[in-house]
Amino acid sequence: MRTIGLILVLFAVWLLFSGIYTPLIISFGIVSCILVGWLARRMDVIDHEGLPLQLGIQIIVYWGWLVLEIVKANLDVAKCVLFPKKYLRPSFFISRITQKSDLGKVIYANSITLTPGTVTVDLYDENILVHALTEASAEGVKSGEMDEKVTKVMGEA
Amino acid sequence: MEEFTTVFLMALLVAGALGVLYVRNLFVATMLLGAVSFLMALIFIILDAVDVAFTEAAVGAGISTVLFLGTLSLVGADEKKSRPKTVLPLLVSLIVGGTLVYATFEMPVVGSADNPVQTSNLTTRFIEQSPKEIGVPNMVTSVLASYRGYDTFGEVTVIFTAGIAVLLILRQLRRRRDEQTEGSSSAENTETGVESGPSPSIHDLVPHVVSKLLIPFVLLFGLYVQFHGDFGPGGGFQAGVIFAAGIILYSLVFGLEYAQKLIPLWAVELLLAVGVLLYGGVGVATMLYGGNFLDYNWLSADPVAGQHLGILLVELGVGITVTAAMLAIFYGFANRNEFRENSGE
Amino acid sequence: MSIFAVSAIAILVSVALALARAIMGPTAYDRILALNAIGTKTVMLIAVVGFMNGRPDFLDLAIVYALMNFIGTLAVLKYFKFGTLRRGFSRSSGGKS
Amino acid sequence: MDLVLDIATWISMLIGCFFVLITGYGLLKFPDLYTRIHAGGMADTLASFLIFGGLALQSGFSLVTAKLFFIVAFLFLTSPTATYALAQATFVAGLKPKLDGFGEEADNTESETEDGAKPNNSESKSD
Repeated sequence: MRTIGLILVLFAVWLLFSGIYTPLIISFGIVSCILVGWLARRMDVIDHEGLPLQLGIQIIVYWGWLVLEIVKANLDVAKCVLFPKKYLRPSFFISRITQKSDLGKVIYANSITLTPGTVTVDLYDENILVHALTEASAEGVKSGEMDEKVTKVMGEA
Repeated sequence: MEEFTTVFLMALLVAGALGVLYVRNLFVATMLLGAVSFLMALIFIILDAVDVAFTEAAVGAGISTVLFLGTLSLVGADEKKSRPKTVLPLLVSLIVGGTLVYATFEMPVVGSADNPVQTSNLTTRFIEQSPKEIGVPNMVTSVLASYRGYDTFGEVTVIFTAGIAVLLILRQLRRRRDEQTEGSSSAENTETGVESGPSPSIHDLVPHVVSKLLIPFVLLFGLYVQFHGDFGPGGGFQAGVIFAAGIILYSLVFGLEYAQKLIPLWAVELLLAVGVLLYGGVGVATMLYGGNFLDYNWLSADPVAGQHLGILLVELGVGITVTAAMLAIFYGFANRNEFRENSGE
Repeated sequence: MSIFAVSAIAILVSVALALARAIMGPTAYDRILALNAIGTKTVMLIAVVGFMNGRPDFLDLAIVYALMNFIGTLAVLKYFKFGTLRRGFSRSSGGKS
Repeated sequence: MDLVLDIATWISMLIGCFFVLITGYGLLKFPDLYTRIHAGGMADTLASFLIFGGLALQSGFSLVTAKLFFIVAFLFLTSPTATYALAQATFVAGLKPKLDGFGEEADNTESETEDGAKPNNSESKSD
């Protein structure tokens, strides 16, 4: 089932990329998509992680929020780079994560890394090791807002 | 503006190259070479040589870094103490370099109208006739695959030979390794099985999950480049490398044994030959139809359609061979490395 | 002077700074980081140059760069971590024993 | 309309350039690897977003926009992954960060991390 879903997604991507809609090229596209779908099936990369369609629209809402966070955090780091003496307060800390699935953990870890000022250094079991650039960015992770949001997106709240 | 960018990039290139020379650790040198390759491709882009830049990006910056690393894990990353430097090599390189620099003064200005490249009959002929004769928008492809089909056939043969050579040299070791580890590793593999899927280690969850998401799209992109070589930058060489890169990514993240189960070595060997045979077969077919070797006009009643078909098949052959050769070399080195590890234990 | 030219210069300067870090080191990880940063900036530069020359089909190239950058970085790190390219990140066969 | 688009492109890309420059500067200036990772990661997020956004404004609605979007999505997926792999490898290699942060709390967590990382570290060595 998911293989067919993947092939459809791949074909949509092909159409967006190609821009040339002659029968020949489109049939090549179909063949390519099926070939890739078959290979992906053999690779066993198609599952709820490899093709996370179940996240649906919520993940997009989450991304919107994430972009806002990224903008804020970028300004923070920019200040840090320009005036390191004043702002730079690197720290290491461990935070608990509440997501149960691997995918949720990965989304959370990558969100932390994407937000400048905090970088996920290690992710194991229910713990996440974070390196933060400033106190403010460390607080941002510790407050657990992002953690909650990811859990909600994953439907594990 | 363009001159400034080129000069700036050239300066960076020289800096990077000097860095490669002075760094003692070969591993670091490999990485710097990767950076140099990125810069080199940027220069190609600014000179508007898109297809070359494409190749440089795919081969120079991507695959060769991986292959170098495979070699390094074999031989170690520390440069041997070099012999006391002699004056002669320096002298020779200075003289040769100086001559080359002197020669550039005689070179025509890039892009000027009286440049021999601009005024040559061949150039005008290609530019004016190739859309009519071949009907492929990307002129690089039509020159590469049709006008200079022989050359490209030679290139493919070189790649084929390289793949075969690597396989032949490393095969002996591979066989011994198989006998050695038959009991332990392969039994375990069948136990885990591809179907059940590799379970990610807790620490490497992030690359694992993200790669799972990306690999199908990487493979699709490779095929996209393959089939759109007629229209934009790209073609068999680049597509083969990108497709192989997708498989290598899979191998890097999941482990070599899974990649080898996906595309076993015998399939790689087969594909290696199939690509060259496809290319040569097109040539033979044109001869059977009554034309010259690789004269695609004869493939179809309409010469342009024939050219199109010929180029398509030839590019496909190139792509298959390049993919197989890259995989063969990667498998060879990664496997051999394992062999050394086992014998060391 | 178009905005594309301005950004191209800015990115170039940034690439130069990153290259300095790549040559200086001190640790290998610094170099990997710098290399990765150079790759990302190159992707941007290609896109910008493509628009500057009015040929957006350069974007295919940018994608290849991003891809190769990712694979290269993973391969380097893997080599560093395990000393071999053979084993997967997952270490599934034998890691459990 | 075109003017508005052009101005938006200018603003977006200029800010993007500013962040790109900051990234390069930060890569050189920051004291240790862990802090440099932050600087390096910046180019991948806001700067790429702004620059590609600016380009997308210029391209109008076409397949080019789709490709730009794909590049940004690709960067958003791969760059934190590469960063994570880098940070993790650094950590496993045992590179000590320079901390002048939260006093005793930092010391606490550091010893805690060592406890957490040691066994796993040895595990990866043993197989």
